[in-house]
Amino acid sequence: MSSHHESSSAHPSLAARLEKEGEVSVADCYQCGKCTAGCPAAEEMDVAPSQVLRLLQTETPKHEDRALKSLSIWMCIGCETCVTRCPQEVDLPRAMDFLRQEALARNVANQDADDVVAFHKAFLNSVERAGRLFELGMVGEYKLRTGHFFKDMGIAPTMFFKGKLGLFPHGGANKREVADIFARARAVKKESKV
Amino acid sequence: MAEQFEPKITAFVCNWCTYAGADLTGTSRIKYQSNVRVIRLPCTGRIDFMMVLTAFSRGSDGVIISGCHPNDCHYTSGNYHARRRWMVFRDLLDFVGIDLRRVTFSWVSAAEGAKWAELVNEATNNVRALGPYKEIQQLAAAGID
Amino acid sequence: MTDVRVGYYPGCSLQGSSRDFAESLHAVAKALSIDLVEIPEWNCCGASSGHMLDHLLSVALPVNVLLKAKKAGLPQVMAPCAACYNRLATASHEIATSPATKAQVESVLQTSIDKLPRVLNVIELLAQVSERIAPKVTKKFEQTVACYYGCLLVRPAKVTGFDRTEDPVEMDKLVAAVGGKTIDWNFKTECCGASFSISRSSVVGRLGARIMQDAVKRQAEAIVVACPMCHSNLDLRRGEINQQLEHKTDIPVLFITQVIGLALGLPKKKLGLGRHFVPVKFPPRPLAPPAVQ
Amino acid sequence: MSRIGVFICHCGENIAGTVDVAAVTKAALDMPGVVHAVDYKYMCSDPGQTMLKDAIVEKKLDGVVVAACSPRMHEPTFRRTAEEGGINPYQCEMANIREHCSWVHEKGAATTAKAIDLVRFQVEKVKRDHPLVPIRVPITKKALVLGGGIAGIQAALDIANAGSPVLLVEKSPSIGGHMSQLSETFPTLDCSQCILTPRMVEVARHPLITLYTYSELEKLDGFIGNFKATIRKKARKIDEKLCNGCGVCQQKCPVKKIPDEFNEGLSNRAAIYVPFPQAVPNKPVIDLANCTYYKTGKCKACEKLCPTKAIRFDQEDQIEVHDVGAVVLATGFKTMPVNNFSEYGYGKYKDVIDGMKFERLASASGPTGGAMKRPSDGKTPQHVVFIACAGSRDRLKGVPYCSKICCMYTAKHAMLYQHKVHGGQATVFYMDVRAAGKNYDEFVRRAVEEDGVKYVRGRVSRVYEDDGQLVVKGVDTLLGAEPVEIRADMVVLATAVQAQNDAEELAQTLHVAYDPYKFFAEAHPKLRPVETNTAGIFLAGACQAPRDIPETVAQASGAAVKVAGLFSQPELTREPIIAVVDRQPPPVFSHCVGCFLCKAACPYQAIEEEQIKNRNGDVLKVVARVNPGLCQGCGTCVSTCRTKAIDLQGFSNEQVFAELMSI
Ligand SMILES: Cc1cc2nc3c(=O)[nH]c(=O)nc-3n(C[C@H](O)[C@H](O)[C@H](O)COP(=O)(O)OP(=O)(O)OC[C@H]3O[C@@H](n4cnc5c(N)ncnc54)[C@H](O)[C@@H]3O)c2cc1C
Ligand SMILES: Cc1cc2nc3c(=O)[nH]c(=O)nc-3n(C[C@H](O)[C@H](O)[C@H](O)COP(=O)(O)OP(=O)(O)OC[C@H]3O[C@@H](n4cnc5c(N)ncnc54)[C@H](O)[C@@H]3O)c2cc1C
Ligand code: SF4
Ligand code: SF4
Ligand code: SF4
Ligand code: SF4
Ligand code: SF4
Ligand code: SF4
Ligand code: SF4
Ligand code: SF4
Repeated sequence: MSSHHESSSAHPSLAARLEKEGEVSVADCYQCGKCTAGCPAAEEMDVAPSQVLRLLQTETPKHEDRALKSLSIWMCIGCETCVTRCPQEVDLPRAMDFLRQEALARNVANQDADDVVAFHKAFLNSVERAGRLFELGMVGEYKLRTGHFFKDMGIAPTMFFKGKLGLFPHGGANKREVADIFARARAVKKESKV
Repeated sequence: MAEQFEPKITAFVCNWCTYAGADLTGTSRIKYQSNVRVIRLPCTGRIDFMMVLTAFSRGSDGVIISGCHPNDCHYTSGNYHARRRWMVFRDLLDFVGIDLRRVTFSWVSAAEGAKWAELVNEATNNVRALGPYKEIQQLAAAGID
Repeated sequence: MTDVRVGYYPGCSLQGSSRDFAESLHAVAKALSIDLVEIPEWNCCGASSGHMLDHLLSVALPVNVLLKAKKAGLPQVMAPCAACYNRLATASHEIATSPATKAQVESVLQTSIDKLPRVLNVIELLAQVSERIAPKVTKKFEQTVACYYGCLLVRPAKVTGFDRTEDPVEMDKLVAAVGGKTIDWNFKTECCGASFSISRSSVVGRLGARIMQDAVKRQAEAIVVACPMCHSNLDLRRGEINQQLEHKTDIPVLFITQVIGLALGLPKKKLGLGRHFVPVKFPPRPLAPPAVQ
Repeated sequence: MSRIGVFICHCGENIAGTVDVAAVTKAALDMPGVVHAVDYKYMCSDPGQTMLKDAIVEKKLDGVVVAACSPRMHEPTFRRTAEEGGINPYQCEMANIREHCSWVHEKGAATTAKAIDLVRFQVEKVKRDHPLVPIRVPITKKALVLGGGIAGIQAALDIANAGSPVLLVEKSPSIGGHMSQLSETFPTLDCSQCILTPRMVEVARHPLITLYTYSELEKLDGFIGNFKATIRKKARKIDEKLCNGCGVCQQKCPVKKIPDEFNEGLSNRAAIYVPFPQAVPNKPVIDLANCTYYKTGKCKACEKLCPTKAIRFDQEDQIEVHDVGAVVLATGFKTMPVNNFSEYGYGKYKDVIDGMKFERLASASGPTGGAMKRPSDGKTPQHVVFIACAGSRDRLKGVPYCSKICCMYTAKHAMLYQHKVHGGQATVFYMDVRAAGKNYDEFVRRAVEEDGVKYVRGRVSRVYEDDGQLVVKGVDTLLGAEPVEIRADMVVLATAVQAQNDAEELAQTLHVAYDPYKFFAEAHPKLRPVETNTAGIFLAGACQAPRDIPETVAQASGAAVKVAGLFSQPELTREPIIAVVDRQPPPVFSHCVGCFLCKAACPYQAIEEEQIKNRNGDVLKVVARVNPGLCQGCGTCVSTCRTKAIDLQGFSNEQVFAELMSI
């Protein structure tokens, strides 16, 4: 029997956690679809943004899984169009952030989004190492992670010759300090989980 | 068997909600303990601090204050005033040394006959467990009122 | 003219792929007596990757920047990149509205946080000194352009509190101040794909195409932007965009600082105009109105 | 010296079966002040009441206590009996030994002891009862109706037809309100003006109705039955008695390009104008902001050409003060302005219109004669998109409530459009269809099933213009939230119904409560829907909440009946359970120290400041005074007063404390 709108109390539902950790009230969404109607990325998504919230509203593992495994959460650009217009002021981009992080934590991120995940990881790694983004380094790591090696060969040389692509990481940031911030953020998150 | 202590409870209730609710308890023949004595007032807004003190000094072991639910007050905002004053009340009662466990605040509407019976029973049992309110009566005898 | 002193947060792309923005910004700031004080030892704000993958970092990194600015005695901080601006403003907003996040960030940064410096975008900063611009114009910028604000400059309204959310006008006013004309169009704030530039350039192509199409249809001779990501998506990615368009377009994409710089008569080289992918050139203008046919 | 009689009722077995009534009687006789006590089988029966009357006379009683059922049941009965026996009715009290005693406790000594206590409380109380007289207040049998929309018109006619004079005050130059602008009305599609105009004329002709158009209420003093209304008649700059409504002035006025309010800006009017042809009264008004003469000192064309010489450039506003006994508030609503919709273009696209504009486009008396022509270029729109809940149910826009009428009028609009434009297509974006009225859902279904209107469930995110067409970006949530893009020729927003801009100010002038959205608040949401919390002020129509015409009219008639009921009494009598502030001989005058804590606490604004003056008119002291017309007897003031200068009749400090002392 599928138990719609039911969740075991041992594991709080994603909606409940979002309410608590993300300060987004999933129940406030009344499924008007205005977010989806204005979303620039809806075309790339397998589940419409409003439907992602609907899946969470059921508070059933089956539907929560579908949300976590969706491509949509990786296709959201974070442009904030939806929350700007939502009549119920539901912070959908924040919910998307939460779902992405949860999908990674559970290791269920959609494989079609590997490249997107790789990009964000490469970006943050670059920042963690240097305190600031080293674009060429980041692109390099991204390409290693995804194998999309030749994709941007077309523009890279132009960028280089126009002085837009530095060959060396920028100095200036306090690398130590930033690395510490990353480390402590991990610790604080771990703490709040227990 | 030693005789059980029977507390005296004085209830201040408003005419429109709780008094009517207690009437409904009667018409529904719901039984409750007979320790309570009701003082009927137009509104909980009419209750003042001295009334509660007097009730104790005259031998009450417990007091119930009950009126309309917020928003349902017959007099629009009377019970808001009452509620706001209750906060002050509590502090004052505390200040003069009244044991706050002996004062029960509640809302009982005209439709809540059963709730009135529960309220009285609960307050009576609580106060019975606390025993007679000797301290205040001694103070009263010494003349605080 | 007294100098306007403001904390400056270049952000990573102004050091890298958007050097043209940085160059023109500095040139214009100098001309308008704005003293851009770079925040010492600033770090990356985490950009979209930060908030997408790690909420706590996405607040902690920008707040660290703002705390450094505060320590340097800077009451306001200008972030020229719209994405950085949005991260800084959002982090500030979260600290003000979510005590739980604030507490977590405090323990990550190991300091207590009170009032943070005000966060400005480049348009807001220029608007503050707008009356200085017109008197210094040496060569009117006579083009008709489409001001493209993108998404992160104006949204969400409760965080940025900047301009009219759905139909901003502040950049249009700046262009008008140097003699330019701006078109009324529909894609002022429509998203261009932002950080998908590398991982999903097809998305950027599709979204960029719609934007370019409307601007060209309404006779814009250039797009003016105030964000390095908007710039690279519309300039660097012109190839992908043109693949989606029936009528290919070669109108250039300028930073607002470049437009102002041109009008102030600053040398092109100092404005980084040579670094664009789509060359900055405008069709010659007839001296007299064309004869009626 | 009290002589109290106590009467204990058996209520058959109801009381006597549980309580030892004989013991109660015996105990009562021992209470100080009690000179007589008896028990009887049924006190409320005729013999029981006769017994009470006789005892009062024979035993020379000056107070009685009836120990029986709840006072909420029989207090009026026994008070009347006591009065017949020759004492003041307010010197009769009841001890509730049935509902509060015999019915809720077991038979036994404790229950009897409680009954005795309850009797003792009332004996102590009755000894301190003062004779009271019901309060009598005269009533001015004339009503003030504020607002001349359908609500005000209906209320005024009903009150006048019941025989009382009415002052009808309307802010704008004509009565009629929103209904006069409507084309056809749901759910019957009858022409609005056809049903409204006769009523407007009836108002004008009714001998008992005095019409004040272009007028406003400045001030309202007093209380139920005795209000004083100050009315400002704004200067029309026309002598209404002379003007015959020929219309020459508005034809000849050189200023012609003022957007016409009645047609929602779809046409123009002159600087001197009658708002619409069927206006009541059919007299023009000069719009000072646009008249050339008032701007430059030159013109006066209207004055020269008026055949009756009715123009009065020197006319001033007039202030009139009237006594009225009741007020009906019927000031209606406004709709959310379209420039609140940033995502739909801030009102800058001419073909994005609101429902009211659509009414004018669809109206046979409108600027297009009822032909569907869009505002931008007069072309017939081939595809029209209607957006329901525009601004309603939208926290972001500050209107979380449902506007209630728009589902219905949107269905009407779509239907009218399909009737007028053959081959055209109407699409409605909606969230829910709320059509809960008689024949309402059938009406909406007809739009879909017979007229081919397409309903799409979902909100529209954005409207923009492209190649002279409007692009509507919506979504179909019934297709799994699939984005829908429609190229439309016209978009109609069913904008939210909101309270009038001046509603809060007006509520404060009248001392009536209002909700967070500035709609006037009813006294009870279910049982007193047409009354306000201020006695004598009633509500009708959309000033209370969004309403359609049938509901508005029903409520207006309800308010009128309340007024007529009030006016049918010779005077107001009320229970004298009210507060009074004590008065003492000079030089004390009163124990009141003028702190006015009571005034702040009173929920009915019943407490006033009174200046006590000497013969020279010097103010000696300022003290509180309770207005008996406004006081409802809650007693909140009494518990607030620190000097015990204010007391509540019937529940005085003395009485309550006497009860408590006898615990
Ligand atoms: C687009 C649209 C279509 C509609 N279609 C229908 C329909 O088909 N069927 C239907 O049943 N209902 C319809 N309605 C609803 C209908 O208009 C209202 O139910 C009705 O007008 C309410 O009447 P009212 O008298 O309460 O308010 P109003 O019509 O607003 O009248 C209030 C009057 O009070 C005056 N006034 C305001 N303030 C003051 C003041 N301070 N002093 C003096 N006078 C004042 C105003 O000038 C106005 O004349 C529609 C509404 C809209 C917006
Ligand atoms: C399940 C349910 C829940 C509801 N909940 C709410 C709610 O929460 N809030 C709300 O506002 N409304 C609620 N309602 C609606 C509410 O019950 C009605 O609005 C209300 O009862 C209507 O009152 P009435 O007097 O018109 O009719 P009724 O209550 O039906 O009274 C009609 C009376 O007339 C008598 N009668 C019938 N025929 C004759 C005859 N020929 N001669 C003499 N007497 C006759 C009947 O015996 C009856 O006493 C609810 C309704 C239902 C069904
Ligand atoms: S716009 Fe808001 S309420 Fe509507 S579906 Fe999206 S999140 Fe839900
Ligand atoms: S933030 Fe994400 S979901 Fe919202 S509109 Fe932008 S892309 Fe769509
Ligand atoms: S011309 Fe004179 S009489 Fe005729 S409508 Fe005008 S004011 Fe009245
Ligand atoms: S005086 Fe004013 S109202 Fe009269 S005709 Fe001239 S402009 Fe019109
Ligand atoms: S009546 Fe219908 S259209 Fe109007 S607010 Fe309510 S649900 Fe929306
Ligand atoms: S029939 Fe009842 S449940 Fe169904 S829509 Fe109407 S009011 Fe709602
Ligand atoms: S609270 Fe008492 S003393 Fe103060 S103004 Fe009122 S009546 Fe007078
Ligand atoms: S008894 Fe109540 S209504 Fe009367 S004056 Fe006092 S507070 Fe006001």
